[in-house]
Amino acid sequence: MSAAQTNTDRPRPAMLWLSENRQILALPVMFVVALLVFAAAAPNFLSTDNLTNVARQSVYLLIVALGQLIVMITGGLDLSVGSNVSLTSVVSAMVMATVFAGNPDAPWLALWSGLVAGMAIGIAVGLVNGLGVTLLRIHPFMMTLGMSSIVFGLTLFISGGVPIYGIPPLHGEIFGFGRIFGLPIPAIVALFLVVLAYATLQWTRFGRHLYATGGNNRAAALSGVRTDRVTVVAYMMCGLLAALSGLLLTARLGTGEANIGGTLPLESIAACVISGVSLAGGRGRTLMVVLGTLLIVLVQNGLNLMQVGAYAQFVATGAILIFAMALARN
Amino acid sequence: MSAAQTNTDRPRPAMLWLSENRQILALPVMFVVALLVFAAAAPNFLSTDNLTNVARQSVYLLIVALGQLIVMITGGLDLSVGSNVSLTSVVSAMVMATVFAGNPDAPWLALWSGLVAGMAIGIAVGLVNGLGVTLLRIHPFMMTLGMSSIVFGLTLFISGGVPIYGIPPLHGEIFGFGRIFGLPIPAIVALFLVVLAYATLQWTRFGRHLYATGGNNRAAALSGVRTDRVTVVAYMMCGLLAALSGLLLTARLGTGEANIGGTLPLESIAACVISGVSLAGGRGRTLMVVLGTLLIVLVQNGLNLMQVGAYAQFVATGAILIFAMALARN
Amino acid sequence: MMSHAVARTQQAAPSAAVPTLSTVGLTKRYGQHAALDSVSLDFLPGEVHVLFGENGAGKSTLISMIAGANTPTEGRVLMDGREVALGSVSAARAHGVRAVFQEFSLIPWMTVAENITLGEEPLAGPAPLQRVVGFLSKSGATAEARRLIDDLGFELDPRATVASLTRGKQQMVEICKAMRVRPRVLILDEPTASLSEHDARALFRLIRRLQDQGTAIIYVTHRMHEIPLIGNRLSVLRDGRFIATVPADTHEDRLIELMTGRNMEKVYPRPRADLGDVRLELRGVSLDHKPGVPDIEGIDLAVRAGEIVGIAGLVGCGKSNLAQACFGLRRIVSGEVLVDGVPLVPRHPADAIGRGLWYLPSDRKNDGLALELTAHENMILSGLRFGASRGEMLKPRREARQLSQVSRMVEFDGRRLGEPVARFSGGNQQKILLAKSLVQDVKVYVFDEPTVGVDIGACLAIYRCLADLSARGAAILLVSSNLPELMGLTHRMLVMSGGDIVAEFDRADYDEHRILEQFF
Amino acid sequence: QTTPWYPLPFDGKTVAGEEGRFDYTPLSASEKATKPWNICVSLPHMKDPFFLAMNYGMTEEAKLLGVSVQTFDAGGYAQLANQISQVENCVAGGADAVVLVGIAREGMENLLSELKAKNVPVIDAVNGVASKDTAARVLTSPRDEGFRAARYLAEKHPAGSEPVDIAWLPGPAGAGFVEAFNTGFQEGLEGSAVNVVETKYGDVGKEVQARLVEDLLQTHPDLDYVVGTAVMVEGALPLLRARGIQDRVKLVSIYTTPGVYEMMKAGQIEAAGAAPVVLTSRVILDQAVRVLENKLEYSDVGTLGQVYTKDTIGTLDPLSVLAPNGFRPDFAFRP
Ligand SMILES: Nc1ncnc2c1ncn2[C@@H]1O[C@H](COP(=O)(O)OP(=O)(O)OP(=O)(O)O)[C@@H](O)[C@H]1O
Ligand SMILES: Nc1ncnc2c1ncn2[C@@H]1O[C@H](COP(=O)(O)OP(=O)(O)OP(=O)(O)O)[C@@H](O)[C@H]1O
Ligand SMILES: [Mg+2]
Ligand SMILES: [Mg+2]
Repeated sequence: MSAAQTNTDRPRPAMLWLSENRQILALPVMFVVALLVFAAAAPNFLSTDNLTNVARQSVYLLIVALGQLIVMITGGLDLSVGSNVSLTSVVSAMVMATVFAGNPDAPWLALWSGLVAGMAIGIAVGLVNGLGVTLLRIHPFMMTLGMSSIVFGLTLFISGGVPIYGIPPLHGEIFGFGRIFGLPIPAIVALFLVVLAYATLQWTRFGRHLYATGGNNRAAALSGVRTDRVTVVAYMMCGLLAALSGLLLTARLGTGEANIGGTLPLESIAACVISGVSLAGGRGRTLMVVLGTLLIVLVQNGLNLMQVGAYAQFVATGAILIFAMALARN
Repeated sequence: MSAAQTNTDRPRPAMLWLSENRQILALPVMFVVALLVFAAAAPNFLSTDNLTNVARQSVYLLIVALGQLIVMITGGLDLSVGSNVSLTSVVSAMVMATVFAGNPDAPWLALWSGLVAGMAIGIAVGLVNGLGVTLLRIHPFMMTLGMSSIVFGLTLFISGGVPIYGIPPLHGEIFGFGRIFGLPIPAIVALFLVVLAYATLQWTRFGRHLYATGGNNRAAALSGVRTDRVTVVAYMMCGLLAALSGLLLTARLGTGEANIGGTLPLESIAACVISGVSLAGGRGRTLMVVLGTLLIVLVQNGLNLMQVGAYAQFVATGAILIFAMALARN
Repeated sequence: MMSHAVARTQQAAPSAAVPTLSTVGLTKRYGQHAALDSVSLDFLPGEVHVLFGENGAGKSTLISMIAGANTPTEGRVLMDGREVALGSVSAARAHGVRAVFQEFSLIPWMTVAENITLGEEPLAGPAPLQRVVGFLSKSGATAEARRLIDDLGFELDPRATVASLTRGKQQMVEICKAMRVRPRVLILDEPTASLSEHDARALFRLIRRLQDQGTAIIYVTHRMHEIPLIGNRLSVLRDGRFIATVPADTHEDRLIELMTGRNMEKVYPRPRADLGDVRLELRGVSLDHKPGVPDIEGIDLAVRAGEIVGIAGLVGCGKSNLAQACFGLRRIVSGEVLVDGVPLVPRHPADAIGRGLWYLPSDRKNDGLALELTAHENMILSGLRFGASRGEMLKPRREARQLSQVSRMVEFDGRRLGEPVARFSGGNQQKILLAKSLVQDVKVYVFDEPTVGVDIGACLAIYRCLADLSARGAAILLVSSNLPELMGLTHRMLVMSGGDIVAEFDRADYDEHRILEQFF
Repeated sequence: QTTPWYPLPFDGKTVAGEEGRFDYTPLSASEKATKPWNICVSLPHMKDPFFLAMNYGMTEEAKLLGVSVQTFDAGGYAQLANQISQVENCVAGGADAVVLVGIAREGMENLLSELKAKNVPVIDAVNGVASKDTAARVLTSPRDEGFRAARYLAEKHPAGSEPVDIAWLPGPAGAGFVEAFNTGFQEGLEGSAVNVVETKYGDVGKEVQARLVEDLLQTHPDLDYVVGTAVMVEGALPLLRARGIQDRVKLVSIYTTPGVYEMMKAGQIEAAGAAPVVLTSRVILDQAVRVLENKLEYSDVGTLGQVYTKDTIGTLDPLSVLAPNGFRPDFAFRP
């Protein structure tokens, strides 16, 4: 093995093609296999009802994963997405509740002010992360870890550790359980964001600069790319996406919650890495991340429907992740 | 014509010295400042009683952080240390309990068999991680994340989710609360391991190979370093250290617990990164990691003594981490 | 050739003209140490101004500040007599200053086209839209890249991934990047370091064209034979200080004297006459096919103890791959490599080294050095298994002794052993890489471009090292795109083209033109 | 509130060892503490209404008694080691007595024996620990809460009656209180027509629990009850309503949160257990002071919880179970 490793110097086109396509093939294969297995093992796994469930359940992780992807392409990572979700949830809920209480006849007003507040928060958190990483040159791991601790503290301060009630039902009716042409609205939102992310990364100059920054920061700078600016914007985007996920989650739960999203940071990073996003930066595909996220959620859902016990689920999930990586390795 | 004449590169510009030592100075400074602040704000902070507490409390994180350091020098990281601690705790406790029940008059036998079992487990987990990272070339993040999930599942299986008791009190008396010359034995063990780690990293060829592997894997391989072997051993060492920490923790708790060490992975990585260990590999100093760990524990302890509320503690801890990194940046 | 160069320097641009760009007391300090010490230079339109100096003299530092990649501690930069702020690369570009940096600024996972257009991507759609969202125009980029490549007459595929190119080809990409728009000031920091003669000439032709269009060109090189070919004036830096500006056709020995502050004439050590028996042998070696790599098939080659065999050829002719094959880095599908007559089938480089082989890679950054580690740690690494350590325990004193010794051999400042490699100038990094291979004595050395970017003084020292090695009975295979060096050092020279050995010359009948003919 | 909360009936044991049902009357009824004791409270965490209510109750009582209360948040049920460290820290910080809501039954022996040696009295509160080195015990143990909820169902569907299917979601696998919930629950169901079709563990985050319920409804479309943590209930109700099955699938919470309380009053959920957390906390603090002042009357106090339904919920005084809306925890209360 070691021989093979050293044999291949910087991969030549063929290898590239193969390894990349290995990446590209591995996931879908895994995906299909998983589908088949679960379909066989759990009767109502393929019921539209359950599939809509999976779709809806994936939304929140997926949106966060998109943000994580953008940051990871620049060679960073964001451990604060979890607390970011909690904070946006709590704050937006509070704003909605107060505004709604103020004038109960104008739920829309409450709704919008809540949404705006939430997004503002998310962007702000991202901004701080970005500045810490670029201006202070703190390693993203520590910067975002520290931020997540700070943000979570703030969340608890604000919420006092209890859920925030009293948000207009409208919120839940639309963004929680609403449907358009039978499609759950959260899923539609997610789909829209996926398209947006794809377009940005693949078709725009900013996207190109993201990849360049992550691929080789100094080189990009020497080529006239304003890498710091790009990085900051990336973190802000990630923050915004986390916030959106938080808002949708709030709509779904009907309350502002401090205790949500604890597992999001690691899960979202996992969703990216499993999709071939490099922690070293410079590489990562939107659609693969979608697939990776779906796989993760699908596995959990499938195992639940197979009535696999909690203990076994830990083992199974871990094993499947590793297996997927082993297949997709390059 | 000596080198001096013919080479225009001046030796050691002061700036270099500074920027290098900025790293080295920042932490101690932070450390002293923290000490002073807490001493001023919390009366009995400097009481021997409290300081022994700090010493005892740091032990477990410190030992794990040493393992993390070794792995991170190779450019990897180990997210499975937490579950590794749980598993060793549960398994060793079971072994001790059964052996002890078998022959209650020979607690030493029980003790040793338990210790051996625990270490074996730890090394095994490390081995699997190492093989996954080298043979299957799975990114350490995913490999160890998956493993941590698997290992935790196994822990729950084995323990059935309940604590394991019936381990010989001897264990606690020695490794939990025992003292030699007034020094808590756990602290002594940790000290010993620190010295060992330091010697290995600084004075042995293996240590050099670790740094080389992390510094530039391919270059190391071309220089005849069997980087894969080195990496695997590194993960095994990390596993062993985690296991030792788990054993000491078990001694302290008097039972085998599945629910310990949940925060160890991130905390240990933080302890390393804050001490200037590079996530890219190739850099990291043992003594700095000791300092970093102490700082983290000290801050928690100090905030407790200052009667800072839990919510505020989240904020404070995060802020301090970030501040330390901002100081130490190079 | 020479005459032509002289002719050029005759009609050197009139120094009366307003300098396009000039530096005034430009200084860069790293702590106490001044990498560049108040240097004032004028760069005239239509002039090729050569910067010359030892490794670490401050050439790249000077350049990086003009190109906006580095901020001066003191001093100003004037363009057309007016002071300008070149705070960032893009700012410098806005003033028409473009540079080929010594350390490549390429994104490995992007294609050649994407790299060439990076930072100034051609956009699609109408102008107003472009201002809102910059949608990339893929076709635009590819076309642009093609134009430049053809313009320069390089062999490059715009769609190839940069990571998959050799240093030489990556160098070409770098050059294309700088030629994007016709610059007012073009900076070339050792552009030919890993180019072969032929490709270098393509570059020269282009430089002349720009010159005639009035571009001011700043040219850094350690290859002395290029200077008269291309330069008008030449400025020497030493210790970061400005020494003198002289006409480019000044005699080599004089230049070396200016550069080093002592006179030594440039002589290659005589290769030793008596040769031992065959140490390294390739019998009908064929490598597995790799796209982009010309197939290497049925190569026969033997290097005897004490012999230095050179391999010359164009960029991409396969010389590095052949070198790698000798060391077991490429899978061999048929034929075999023998060391002292015993077949070598290494599963890991360690095996090859164990069998007494050593390979010096051409790609310093990726295959050669750990930039974060100190020079010391890098140099000693492989030595550890050759008695630099007692079993597992290190022997610091012994290491120190050994390293100060090799440092002297490659003229590396032993007092800087403790510094991270990343802080050294390009040439000094190359010296560290070389020192690495001299720490232990082995039977067979395979050197791929060992003197890239190393200054003449140090080169001579390195040549002496190679001579020593061969004198001590080592067999040396020397892959180089520096023809004079090959002709000076080697007993025999093999010319590769398209993956085959197309010609073999004995030292007796070395002749630049006849050799060059074989390149195609 | 105007009407005093005491005398509070409870099951327990006097220091003399006599067991039975007694009425509890706190010191604060007649006097203040003789000095401003430092009492240190160690909670598993402060991230949900249950522990918020505890903080409320204790600070209220501390006001009356004039003692200071410092509260520690161990950071969650996976933080045993941290809880131990925090207790050590606050003792080092000069606490006179410790109120310990143990993360785990086991694993405290060494710590508590140490504290005993330092003669810092420890009140074993709420969850209960195995160690015998505690000065007094005041429990509303999760085991009982599980048991009560189960009894409610068992009595509603006694053996022989038409069997009902329920799903049981006690919380995260392996956490001490969850195992306690579980044992109590299983015990309570014995000899009934209730059949647990599936037990699902999962973190007590609303989105996690909601997801589990969603998946459960896939596997068992015709469930009769979903029973579990309040977080689960709060998360599940919107789902059921979105599916329009909130009447067919009934929700039972084994403890009460503001959300659950509101849902009960709105008649949206079947039943919820409620322990007088606030009052218990008052008792806990009172006991701590009694221990310090050698006025202990009862060594064991088990406050009486009860399961409320939409019909009986009116009789419940929320301030005996929950902190008032907008209450912010006070981690370092000084009189
Ligand atoms: N980041 C840095 N920190 C400290 N010293 C530096 C740094 N970068 C360069 N130097 C020093 O500045 C001096 C000049 O380096 P420079 O790269 O300009 O030399 P050079 O003339 O380009 O050499 P070469 O011909 O090898 O490229 C060297 O002594 C180098 O060690
Ligand atoms: N790592 C690689 N991946 C893909 N193709 C490569 C790689 N290295 C070399 N090649 C291709 O193989 C051909 C021969 O490579 P090789 O390095 O042997 O040529 P070379 O003569 O050494 O070129 P250079 O002088 O630039 O090193 C070149 O066309 C190059 O494009
Ligand atoms: Mg240079
Ligand atoms: Mg080459």
